[in-house]
Amino acid sequence: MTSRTPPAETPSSGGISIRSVCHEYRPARGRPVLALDNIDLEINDREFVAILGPSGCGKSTLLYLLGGFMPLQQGGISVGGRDITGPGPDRGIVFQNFALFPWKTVRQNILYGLEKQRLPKDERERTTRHFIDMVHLTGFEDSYPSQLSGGMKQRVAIARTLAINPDTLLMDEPFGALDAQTRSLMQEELLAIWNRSPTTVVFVTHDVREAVLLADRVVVMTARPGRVKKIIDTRFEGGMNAEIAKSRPFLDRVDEIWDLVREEAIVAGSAGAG
Amino acid sequence: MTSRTPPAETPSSGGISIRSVCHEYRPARGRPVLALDNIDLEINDREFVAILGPSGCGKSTLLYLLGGFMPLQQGGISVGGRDITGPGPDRGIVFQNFALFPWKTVRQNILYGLEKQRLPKDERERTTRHFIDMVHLTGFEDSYPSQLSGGMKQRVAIARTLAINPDTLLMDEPFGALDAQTRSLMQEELLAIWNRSPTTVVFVTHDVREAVLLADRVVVMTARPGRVKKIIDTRFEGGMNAEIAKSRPFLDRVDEIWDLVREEAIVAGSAGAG
Amino acid sequence: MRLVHTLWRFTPLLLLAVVWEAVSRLGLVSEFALPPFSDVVTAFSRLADEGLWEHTAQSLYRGATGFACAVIVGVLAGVLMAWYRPVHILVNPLLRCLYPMPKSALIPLTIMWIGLGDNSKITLIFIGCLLPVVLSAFNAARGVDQVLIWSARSMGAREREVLWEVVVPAAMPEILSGIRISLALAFILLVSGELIIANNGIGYLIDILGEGGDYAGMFAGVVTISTIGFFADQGYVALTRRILAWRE
Amino acid sequence: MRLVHTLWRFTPLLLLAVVWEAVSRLGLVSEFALPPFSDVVTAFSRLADEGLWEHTAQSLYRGATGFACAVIVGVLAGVLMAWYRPVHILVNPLLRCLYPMPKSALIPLTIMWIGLGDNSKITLIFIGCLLPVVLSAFNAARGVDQVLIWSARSMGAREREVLWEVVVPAAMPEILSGIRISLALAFILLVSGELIIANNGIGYLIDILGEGGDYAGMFAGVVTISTIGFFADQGYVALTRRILAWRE
Repeated sequence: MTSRTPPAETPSSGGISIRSVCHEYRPARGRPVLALDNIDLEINDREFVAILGPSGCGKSTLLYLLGGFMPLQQGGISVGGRDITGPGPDRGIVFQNFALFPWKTVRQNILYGLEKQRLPKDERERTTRHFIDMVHLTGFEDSYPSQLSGGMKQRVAIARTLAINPDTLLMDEPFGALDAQTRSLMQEELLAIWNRSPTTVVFVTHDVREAVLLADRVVVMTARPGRVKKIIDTRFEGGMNAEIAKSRPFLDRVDEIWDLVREEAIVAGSAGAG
Repeated sequence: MTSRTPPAETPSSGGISIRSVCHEYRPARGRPVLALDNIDLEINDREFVAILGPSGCGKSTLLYLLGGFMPLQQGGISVGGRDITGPGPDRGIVFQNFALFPWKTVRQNILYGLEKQRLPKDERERTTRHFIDMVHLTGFEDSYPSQLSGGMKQRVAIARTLAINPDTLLMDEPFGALDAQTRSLMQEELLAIWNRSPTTVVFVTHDVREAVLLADRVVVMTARPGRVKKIIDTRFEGGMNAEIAKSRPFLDRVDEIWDLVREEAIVAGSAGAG
Repeated sequence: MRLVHTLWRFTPLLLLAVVWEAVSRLGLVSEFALPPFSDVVTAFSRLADEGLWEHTAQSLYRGATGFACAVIVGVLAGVLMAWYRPVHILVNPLLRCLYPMPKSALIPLTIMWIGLGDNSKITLIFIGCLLPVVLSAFNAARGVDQVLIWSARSMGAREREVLWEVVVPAAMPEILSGIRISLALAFILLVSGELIIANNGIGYLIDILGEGGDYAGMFAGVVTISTIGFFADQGYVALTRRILAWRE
Repeated sequence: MRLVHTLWRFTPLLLLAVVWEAVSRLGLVSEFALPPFSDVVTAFSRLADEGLWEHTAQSLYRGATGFACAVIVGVLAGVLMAWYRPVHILVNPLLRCLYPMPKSALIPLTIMWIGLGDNSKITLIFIGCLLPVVLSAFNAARGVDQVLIWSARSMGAREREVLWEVVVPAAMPEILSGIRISLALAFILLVSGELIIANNGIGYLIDILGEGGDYAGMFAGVVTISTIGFFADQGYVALTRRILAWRE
């Protein structure tokens, strides 16, 4: 793990502003469920923000609203100063279950987004090669996702998203489907990649340690309906490294946040058979 | 988290002895694959042993051999002094994906094993109620597994296995399918249950921290073919508690084991598209 | 609320009836090709007095008997094949070869073997539906998650208990969807068989009405058996949902 | 090794032929119910000189045309229905009502509409196979994982691109297994239709041979069309495996 302070000289693309966002699910049968209740959140340019909360607290819903996949019911969201109107390549997203196209090889999966950007052919090829190298998948270019391990699939998903060079990276529990060892390795790789070219990141997770390790700030949400319970600064003096991650302040921060999350997890658990 | 030193006065049921066990998978097409290579391991009575290793190192295979689910190809395994010949209620097993009977309610799932033990009806009912209370599922007796969350399903699976009072508990990544928060809560519950009535436990996991937290000894296995790479004592002075888990010796032990596992994970990763 | 919902669901059918009537009455389509819907309704009420129900009952008796036998024998055979490997090794390739055989080619064979009566139709439906049921039960039982079986064994269940208490219920969803395909097949074979040769039954009725030039009557017969097929399927789906209530 | 494996697979069939011959020759079963296998082989070679291939070709032309049209129209209709909600709301209940209709009840209708020629059989197979293909394509396209569609959109794909580049390939496995069911149905309807009324085709041949008392010839006809059905299914499975090579 290396320092994660972003270099200051890269040009700005603006942060994210979430203003009074509410969201209700309306199932075909049964009563509507309020998933998000009046969320206000400002995320700075090039900031790495983690969103933590119990199952069903609306973390993913918030991320999907940021992605523009679902219509905004109430409130406003702007990214880089512009209100969002739908999905777009300015916001790349990485899903928990990878969401690779299983009928495309690793190379074709990464190429797909580049083709949609109408890039010239040789630039597409060059970019694809670059990102395959970056996530250490050289030699697996022509493998199908079904031939890869979970960690490798998630690397392809990250490479595919980074390749279209989004200003904002949305990550929906990207390491939640991986085993503990692979998860640790992927966290390190993500930090390394982010240090090389920092972008604004919104990272949804269940894992307190992962959140503190990766993020500049951690947003803890309440059980359903999801509200912002507390925002905690998790930037450490001298950046993140292996020593910091074993230091008392780091562990105390993890414990502090874990206590907040636990309160909500117990509320969520007792509320029903979630 | 409370002390996990087992009380000495409970009667002994004998440990597990694994002697020169090899196991080969013979797929219908392609070459046979050596999964386990000459495993020797002695596990004491009432000892909590975790087995760690990269994917495909044969951890689960070893557990299935202990369970008697697969025929022993070479070597010997005895549990409580007797050679195993097949599955039996002396060895309870908890699987990663719960393996509950989805067509049975929580109560029926727990009752099933008791019926097979030919216990009298009122004792079955009493035991079932006791274990439902123990894993905090009162009120969900008549729910089907499909109506429960992952953590609740895993609690049913643990209750079902404990209810038949096995001498040995085999656990195959029991918390691997749970989210990080639920996993932490379940680890604490398991420790609490084990402290109340300690049995011999063989616990397969990917998670180094989980292994150090729960186990008396951690067995690190090599990448395929699986051999015992190192056995590390992870019992801490004064038992396990929240403070110990943040102490320097604990974290150093985690790091030490993580370095061992990482070496093997890298070997496993470069060997193919596992 | 529920009533509105139900009515809304039948709107497309009502629309179909209206369009049907209009197309025919306005002469867009020859009356011989498509008798007006109202004529078909009239023919239906006339036929109801002239033995439609007797013919229908006869057909349903044949269909239900053949189908029920195929389900019972098929599920048992499929599950046992999956459980006892030796049976499977011998029978499986045979099944796989016979499975894609056009089931209606059995019609002349069953007639030759058994003649024109009920038993020939029942046998036809039994043999025709048997293979899909056997194969789906076999695949379902083989596909049961290993860990469920291991769980039961480690809790002390014996082989026979594992089969009936674990394998069969775990395979049930897939078995039931295989049976649904056979249910549709039973209707197809029933009607085909009766159209080709029979001296009663709804297929026979459709055949003689068509030959006699009573097209409205023929349509009424076709609509009757189609409606029965529809409700049989709906009933089956409702039954399935009850049996698999645990799936939520 | 491979050869041994292939031979081993055909052992049960060889066994069947031997048992068939023995049962018939030893008089365990009447020769009229089951002509000896060797007689069937003789009849087959005789028929091969007397127009078996012409009849078969005629049947295959009808089957292939109707089936191909059903697949093309059905997949397009199913996918578009799933993609454009208004179409679905109107058409879906209609499809669900017509789907369980016994497809063979179409036989008298197509004869009435189109007559006895090729086109009546082609229409029969087209309509009969259409609904299962439409429904499987519809369900497959609706069941496509939301996140795949979202991924494509967030990478800048337009609606039309999402449909053809994501929804259709993602739905392909389920579409292909729906088509397999229709393939079997096409054979059933083909044989039924030709048995009932036709002046050529393999079903017609089986019918007249049976009526003329040439049971060995009739069996040869049944075995011929069954074998074609078997290889059509095998070929289809092999094709599916090629198309879905990415599934491993």
